[in-house]
Amino acid sequence: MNMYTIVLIAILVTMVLAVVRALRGPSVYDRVLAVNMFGTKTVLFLSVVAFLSGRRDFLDLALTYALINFVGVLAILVFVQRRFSVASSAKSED
Amino acid sequence: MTILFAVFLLSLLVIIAVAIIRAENLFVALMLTTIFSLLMATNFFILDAADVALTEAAIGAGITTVIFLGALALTSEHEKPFVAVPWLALPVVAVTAALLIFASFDNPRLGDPEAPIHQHVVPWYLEQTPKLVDIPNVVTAILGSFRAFDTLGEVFVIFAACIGVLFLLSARKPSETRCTAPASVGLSQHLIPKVAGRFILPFIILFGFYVQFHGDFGPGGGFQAGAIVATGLILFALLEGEERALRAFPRWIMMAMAAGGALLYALVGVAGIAMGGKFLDYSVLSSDPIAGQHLGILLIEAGVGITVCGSLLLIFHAFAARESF
Amino acid sequence: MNQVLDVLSWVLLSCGGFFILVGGIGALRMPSFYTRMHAASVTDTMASFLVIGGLILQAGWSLATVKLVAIILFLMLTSPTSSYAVANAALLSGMKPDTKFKANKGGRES
Amino acid sequence: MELLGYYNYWVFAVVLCLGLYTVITRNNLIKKLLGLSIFQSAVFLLYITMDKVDGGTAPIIQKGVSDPIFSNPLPQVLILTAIVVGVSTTALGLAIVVRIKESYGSIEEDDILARDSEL
Repeated sequence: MNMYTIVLIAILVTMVLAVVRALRGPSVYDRVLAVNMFGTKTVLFLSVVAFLSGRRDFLDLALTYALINFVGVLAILVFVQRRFSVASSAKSED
Repeated sequence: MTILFAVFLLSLLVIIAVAIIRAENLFVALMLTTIFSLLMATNFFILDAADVALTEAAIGAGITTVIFLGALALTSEHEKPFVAVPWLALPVVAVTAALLIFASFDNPRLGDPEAPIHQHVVPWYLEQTPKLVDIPNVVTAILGSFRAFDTLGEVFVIFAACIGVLFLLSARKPSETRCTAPASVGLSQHLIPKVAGRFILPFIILFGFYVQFHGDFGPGGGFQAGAIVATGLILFALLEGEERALRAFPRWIMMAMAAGGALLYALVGVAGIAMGGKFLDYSVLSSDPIAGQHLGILLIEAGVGITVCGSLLLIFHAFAARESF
Repeated sequence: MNQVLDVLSWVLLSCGGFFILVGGIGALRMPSFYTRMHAASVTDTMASFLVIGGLILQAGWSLATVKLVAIILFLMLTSPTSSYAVANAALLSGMKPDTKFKANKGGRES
Repeated sequence: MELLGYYNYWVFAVVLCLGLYTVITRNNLIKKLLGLSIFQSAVFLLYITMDKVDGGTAPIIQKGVSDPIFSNPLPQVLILTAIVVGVSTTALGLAIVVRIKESYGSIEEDDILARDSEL
């Protein structure tokens, strides 16, 4: 049993846990949290697989995710903030 | 071992797809779509398609989410509860699935080297790439040189889709007192994302350029690089707000990029004709055919990257600038 | 020397695997949103640090090491930032942290 | 083990039909677009499944590796461009949905049809 495989299995199990959290909710933000977790796990998964398969030049992929993944989460914050401010300004107009 | 991982990830994919369909809140469905895209990228990577996985990574995690969020902000995020029993749709879909699964037994199994797809033109590509084009990444060689005409079409499709979005969303709304929604300030009041984002932004752009120019040697190329650079500039718009982003990087530059990249691509093709070859034949661009190929691929990849970056940015700003009412 | 590095990297990798699992279980089992986020994000940074550290020891001096160091740096920076963003979004939308400590309700988590 | 070689095709079939089902049955236009992108992803999966060769690696020629087995680069080229084209066409669809919302006040298909029949 290769050491990489053990780490991969741990990552995969955690991916399943994150998916369960994403499916169960209960709130929307639990799901966002699960997505964020899943993204980090994907970065780790891809880097370990790059080592397992012996193609280390493919770490670019993990790097892409590490850089880009949080743009989506920041967009969610902007989205929530914008909706919130629209709602509060509509309230103040009433 | 890897095949077991693949089976596992594919099963997760099906579960997530079911969950997307069942989610009644579109925001939740969108979150699940992000997980779906991450899973797709991992599967592509396991199936040896590094370039495709990189594309999915560059598009799926950032840009898709951002564009869908922009559309959700302009519409509504709640789906009406689903009441009608799909008595016709269910059997139709079930029969289609059953037929596809039945037909799958005639397909070559996964990884069969004798499969017809590996027999025709592909061995020729793999053999001739070192001789004719001489770059290590065969995917880039096919994309940029052997099937450059194909790629030209794809670039123009992206350009056309971008023009369509601009047509639909740039028009003023008819007859209405626009409610003065507070101008989007972005995250300028949040210190932590601002500092971290400003730190990471140059690295995203730099990495985009690395992917652009390293595409001949490793996974990467114009499509991925354009998406990554666009994501970086979208991050800037998220951090600083619409107004400042458009002041720093005005719309006319994006339009020039979207049009100029496609134009550059086509001009390289025309240059091939002018110098005595065929359309998109790069061998005549330089006295040495291989150097000509390198030059041609460099130029058209640059064209692809510029167009993709400009188009995606224009699409993002078209959604973000249109205020909801 | 190589043996030592190998053993060290295995230790780091298995610790990383352990922390990954802990974070996953915490995100699943904790009672409220903010506690779940705490479990997930704290172990996330730790676990990725350990796993990538183990891989760096395996990689030796090469381009791969540079990329791995970059991955660690970016994860260390982006992962807390996105935790901040998620928590802030939840707070903005009116989800209040549960400040009262509920002792032994239902007898599940003590 | 033999049957596992077909698992990808089954997943393709199921995911494709899930996407199709969403497009047919759901009234919400954005949900339809999500279904369409699931459908699209299933097709991507089919193409990429076909590129795999046993013992192969991604088609990037490495120095010092003699007689390498490469997976098929052609489907990869097709899908690579299709992903980027897919996101731009989805954006076009979303733009149309936004305009529909602005003139009908709803993105549910039955509401829109009801509004149309009123006219």
